[in-house]
Amino acid sequence: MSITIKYFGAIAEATGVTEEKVALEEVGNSIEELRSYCLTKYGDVGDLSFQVAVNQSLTTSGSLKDGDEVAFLPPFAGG
Amino acid sequence: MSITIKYFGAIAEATGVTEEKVALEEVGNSIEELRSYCLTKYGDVGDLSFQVAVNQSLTTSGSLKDGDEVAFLPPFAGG
Amino acid sequence: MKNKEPKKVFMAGPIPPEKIAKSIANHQSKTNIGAHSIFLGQVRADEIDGKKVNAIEYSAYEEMAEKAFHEIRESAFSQFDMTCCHIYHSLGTVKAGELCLFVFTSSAHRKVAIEACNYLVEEIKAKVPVFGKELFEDESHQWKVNQ
Amino acid sequence: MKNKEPKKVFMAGPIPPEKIAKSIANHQSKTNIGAHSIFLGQVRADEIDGKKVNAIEYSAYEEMAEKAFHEIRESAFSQFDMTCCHIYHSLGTVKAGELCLFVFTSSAHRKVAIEACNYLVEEIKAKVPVFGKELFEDESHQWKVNQ
Repeated sequence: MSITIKYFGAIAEATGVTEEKVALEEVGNSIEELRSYCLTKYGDVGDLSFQVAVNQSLTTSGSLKDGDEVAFLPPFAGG
Repeated sequence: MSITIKYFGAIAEATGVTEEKVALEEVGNSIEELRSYCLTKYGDVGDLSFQVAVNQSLTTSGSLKDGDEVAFLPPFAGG
Repeated sequence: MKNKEPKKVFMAGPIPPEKIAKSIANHQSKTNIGAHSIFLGQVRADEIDGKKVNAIEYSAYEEMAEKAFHEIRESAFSQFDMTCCHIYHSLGTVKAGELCLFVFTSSAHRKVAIEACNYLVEEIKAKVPVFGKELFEDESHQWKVNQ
Repeated sequence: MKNKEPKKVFMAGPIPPEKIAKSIANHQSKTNIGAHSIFLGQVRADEIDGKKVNAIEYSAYEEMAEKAFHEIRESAFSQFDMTCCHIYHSLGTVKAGELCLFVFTSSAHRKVAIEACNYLVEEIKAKVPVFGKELFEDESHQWKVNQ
């Protein structure tokens, strides 16, 4: 039971990693718990604004399940 | 004392000429009189919609003076 | 950099796509530009009463038209914070599928470039004495009217 | 002709002006088109706290971004009577003065092409997970945020 977490742009710069696989038990099983997990693990992320996508859809809350891909996305800068 | 009259597009097709010089006395000295002069001379023009420009500015009425350049402009189709 | 000199808008025949690439490339040294907006008019092979338009033959009251183009550019520069603004229009025959109008605006920000471009296109359609003879495949013709 | 297949939007490095000419030329056989609208994003050499931006290094959550581009195109096709619609976005380093975004819409009539193009640009800026690292001349950087 694990999920993949991806970090992009300024967030990846703050965490120092772009991707990691973590056990669901470790992060809790909701997006809210995952957020706290990351903020505890990577203090610098707390200063940055970001959105969360679960399996490539923006999501603000809800539960996580085995195999989910969760992404931390800083503000978009396309174009 | 004369003016130059220019015809364009569908209007030139109806008159059969693109430019002519006429004596002011012949056409009268207002745009309104010039219109009647042209409609009498070139009957087919009467069926067409057009605007009049005097010295390259659209004008609907007013007097004409020696040396004026008057243009009969059918609907614009630029672009 | 506002270019306030009257520039010639009319060119003979269709506007080649390479001219557009060249105009764009010419602006890559202007690093205060963040956005370009381009409008292109292309001749349509409309079918009218069962006959297909092969080409449009453009003519114009040239002196008045160049003056009108110049006034429209000036008016756009006074309303929009553009870096550059270019207009090209064909005279003579332009075949279906070919380009007859090229309007190009540049600005630091997208909204200005886009709004200025739209403004220019509408003004050109409404105010410039250009005439279009739609030539059908059977060599008959009719005169185009802007809507 | 609606092209409903997902098409790849991202390309490595800046968008060359010749690509734009080629796209335009490719549409000259489609004689039901009357108007093209093009938007180009160009990297600005902004000065921030006295330091000049040399380039932007673009990265993206690629799978999500390509999906978002595809949904935006689909949504545009459902709202606007477009003939064609193309989007290209750079990844990697794009220097100041170079092009990073190319949006191209075509339609029988100008209003549709113009409105669709504007819609696409706004949607792309708001919804596609692309990130931009502004690289300064002294090799420091900051992260760009769309407004």
